[in-house]
Amino acid sequence: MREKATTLYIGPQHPGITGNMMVRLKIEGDTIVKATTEVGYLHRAFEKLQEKRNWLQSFTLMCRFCVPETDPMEELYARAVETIEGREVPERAKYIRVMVLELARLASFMLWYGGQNGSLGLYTMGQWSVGDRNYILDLFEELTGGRVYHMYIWPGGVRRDLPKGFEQKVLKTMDYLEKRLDDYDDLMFDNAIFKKRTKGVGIVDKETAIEHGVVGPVLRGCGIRSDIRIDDPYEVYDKLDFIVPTQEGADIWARALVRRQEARQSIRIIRQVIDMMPGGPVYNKIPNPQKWTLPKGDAYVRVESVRGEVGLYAASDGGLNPRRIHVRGAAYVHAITLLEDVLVGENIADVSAIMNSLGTCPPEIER
Amino acid sequence: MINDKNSQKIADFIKNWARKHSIWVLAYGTGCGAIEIPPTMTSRYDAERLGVRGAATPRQADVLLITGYLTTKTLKRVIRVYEQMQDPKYVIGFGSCTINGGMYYDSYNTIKVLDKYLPVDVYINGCMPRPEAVLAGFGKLQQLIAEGKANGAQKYKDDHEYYRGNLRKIIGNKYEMPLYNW
Amino acid sequence: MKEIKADLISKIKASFDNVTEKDYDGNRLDFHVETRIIPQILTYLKVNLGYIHLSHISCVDWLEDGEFEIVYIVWSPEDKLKVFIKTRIDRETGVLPNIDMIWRQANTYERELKEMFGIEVDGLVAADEFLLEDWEGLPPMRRDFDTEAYADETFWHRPGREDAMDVREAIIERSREEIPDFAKKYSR
Amino acid sequence: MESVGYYILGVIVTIIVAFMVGMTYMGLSRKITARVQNRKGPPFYQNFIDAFKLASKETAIHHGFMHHAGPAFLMVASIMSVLIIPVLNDGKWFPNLNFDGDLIFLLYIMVFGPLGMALGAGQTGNPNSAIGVTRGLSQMVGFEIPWVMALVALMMQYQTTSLVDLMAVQQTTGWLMFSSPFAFLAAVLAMLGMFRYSPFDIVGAPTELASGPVSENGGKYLFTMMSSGSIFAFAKLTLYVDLFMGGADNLIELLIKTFTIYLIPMLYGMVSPRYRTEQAIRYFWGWPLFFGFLALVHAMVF
Repeated sequence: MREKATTLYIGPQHPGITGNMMVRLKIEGDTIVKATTEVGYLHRAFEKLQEKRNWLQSFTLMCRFCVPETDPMEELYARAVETIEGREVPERAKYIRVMVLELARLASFMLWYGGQNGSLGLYTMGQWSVGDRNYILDLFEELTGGRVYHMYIWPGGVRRDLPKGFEQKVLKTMDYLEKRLDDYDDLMFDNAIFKKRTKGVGIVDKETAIEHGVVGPVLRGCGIRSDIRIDDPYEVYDKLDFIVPTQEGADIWARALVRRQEARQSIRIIRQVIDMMPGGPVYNKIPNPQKWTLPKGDAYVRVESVRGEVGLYAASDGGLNPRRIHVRGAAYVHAITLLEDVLVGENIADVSAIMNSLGTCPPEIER
Repeated sequence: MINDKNSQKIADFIKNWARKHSIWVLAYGTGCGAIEIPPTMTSRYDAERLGVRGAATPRQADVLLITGYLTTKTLKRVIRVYEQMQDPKYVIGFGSCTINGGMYYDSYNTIKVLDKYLPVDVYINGCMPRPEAVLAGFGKLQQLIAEGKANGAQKYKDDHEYYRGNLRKIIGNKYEMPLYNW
Repeated sequence: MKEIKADLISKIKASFDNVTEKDYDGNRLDFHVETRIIPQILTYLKVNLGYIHLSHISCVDWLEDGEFEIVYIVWSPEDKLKVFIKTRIDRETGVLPNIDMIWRQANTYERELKEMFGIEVDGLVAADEFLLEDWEGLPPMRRDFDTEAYADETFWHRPGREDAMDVREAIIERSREEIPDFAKKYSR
Repeated sequence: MESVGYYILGVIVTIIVAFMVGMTYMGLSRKITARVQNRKGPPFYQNFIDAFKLASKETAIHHGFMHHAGPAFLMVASIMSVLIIPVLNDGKWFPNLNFDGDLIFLLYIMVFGPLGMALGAGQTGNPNSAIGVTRGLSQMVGFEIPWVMALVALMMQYQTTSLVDLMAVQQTTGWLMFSSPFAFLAAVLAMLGMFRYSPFDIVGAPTELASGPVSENGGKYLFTMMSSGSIFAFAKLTLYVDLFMGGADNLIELLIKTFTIYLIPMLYGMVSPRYRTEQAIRYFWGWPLFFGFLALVHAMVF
């Protein structure tokens, strides 16, 4: 019998891929019958390198784990170290951390707006949102000195206090972005073709979601209300008032709706945090990093990033260097087993859209 | 008359001028530097006004932008991609990790010096380089092209043994690289 | 939280032998168990007690003890409790039971354990290679694998990094200049 | 003798004008798209630079004869169609080779280019090309039907198969756009597909198929395709103006009219994601086909 299926490689060099990875598709006509992901193109061996660095040096590697959203990684590391050591964080630093984390979430949402629509051919959206994302990066630049890598949330608090008048700038940017988000809605969510392309595509139902350990917007898109910020609250999230949106559709459209609401919730949280921000110190000084040892022990902390739950397992043997740092990215489960299962039966035209919707972020898988 | 030196010069000048103002960058985010490429292409920095735009496949591209560290696994693909590109072609190394390994200097899986494997025309340093730096890198490349000095592809042809030998040292004998027939 | 933990401990202890627990502040509880009962205890936690989310599988290489410590972290959305299941296996001969029929995503973790630590997983069906390609020699995440030596041997280094340990000192040494006052303010 | 020389000169002028206009329009579309997207955008002559650069690139790929011939087919088809379509109402500067029944010939020749391209793309061995070609052809089936129906309606209504006759009719009765509105609607909707802007750009959708049929083509091949594409665009736009907007008396009028038509697919494309192939076909077999039927009925009744 003649083999009807042909093999199509998406990636690693491909405009539609969400990073440097590869999906090998077996297709019959336009339908995918088998999908295999191949990762490892970005394996830099962070976790090995961190064993060779001391506790502060390995912190600078931390934010490079996942580029679209670097602050949750710093937060993870800082909190893991604080948990092992029992170090207190000043109250003001906690609020600043939440603000930075939410700004990072918002920036990442803007990137997602671009990616999701770019994968469906609506390039105008990407140009708008990625352009507007610069305003958030400007804030980061003023606060931390860097656009992408901040190294701001570090063990013991944050690196420095807010500059003068920073809060007003943040609020002004939030006002602008809120207006822009409405524009995005006009272009994207009121778009009949976008609706047609995304409804009923890339379905992750509840059973699959639980079986695969799905997290974040993908889980909320199938109707399960789960958010680390509420379930396992960290910093000051338990004092804040925000909604965790859910949708029932379980397809790309539902996940898009979830993210759309979440972006607005982020703005709401940032406003609240600035309103409630207490005074005081921001940094509980760590000892000389060259001699800084942590007690023997381990910790597992989690943060809600845009793609979902990101966890970090840190183990210390009482020495100068970490014994083991192990990051569990949200994409780690989404991009391999889940993607392989979800892609079966879909049209090849939707591969890129599904990948964007699931939030596959290769650097996070490979580390 | 056509092949006479002066007219050749004029033809080269015009060709280089066109090449300078039309730089198609291959859409291949090899590393984390890929995150600063969308801002470079979009509204605030808008590289398209300088003639820089993306190309989907290596056949159509002029510039291979190595955005950051290269793992050995990616290196093989990058070199295949580079060899599929058509002359004239240029390589831009982006980020500290392409220059000297950056913070991955002791990693077992990333290369440290890009120009051992590919002829790099322009390096952009920084971790992460800002979009302004990227634009400045493209400006430098344009300048080199206009002066006719961006001849990395020629270097690759001349010293092909050297580049391939360096690659072979890393990837061992297991992985078969196809022959480069240009 | 106290009651939930006590309840969980009693239930686990009633069902399995040789389990020692360790309590922590907050929503964390550790169980040290034998390797062979890992699938049973995880199934029990998932099916009977509502720990439906496998959050993480990690591995720590305790070279001094000659053992790997495998950590399974499960989470219950109802109890809001993180449960760590820890087990130790021998570095050379240890075999881990496969749990990817309980949680599908465990497959990925096990592939990584196999490749990065060289841990055999009993009955794992997956491609040989995960992150590395054509890797020969010691699995890289083992502690006795020296990444720096490997990198020195395999790759070229551009000269000029040797004195980059502290940039400020290097600058002073090179140019015989003092750190300017404005820079001193930011140096911790 | 004189007339032959005049014809040859006229043909060359026509091709050059078509090339220049088509390229400029594409450049303008890039500029306008950029303005919509909040950025400055490339200069309007950027496409000429790109084309020149592509032409000056070396090409060292060989995939067999059809791969080389594919772009040539496209070029031939574009030039044929631009020569048959009358550029201006009086053929003084732009002599054309039109004859009775040229509308039917046009229908064929406009399909010929993509078919040749399909042959060429098939031989490159790149799966992206092959899939892109299949999509292109199936999408063509979608928009060709309303387009043919619109043309047939016009032919039936005015009892002619000659473009020049149709243009002559419009000199007396006014624009066909108003006298046979359904044919116009069907044709305009079909045009959206013909120009392959979003939402009907799945043929070369970058995020799915790299760049579809042209994946393996760079350098001179891409230059040939680009220039034949711009000539073809000019031909199509002129055809629309000739058919429905009464032709043009001078170049300025032609440019205004063609650019107005060109704006429709361009602006629509800026705000639309792309349809999948079967969705696109379903779209064309919805309202456009309905208008095509109405046009036929209209033609039969009047």
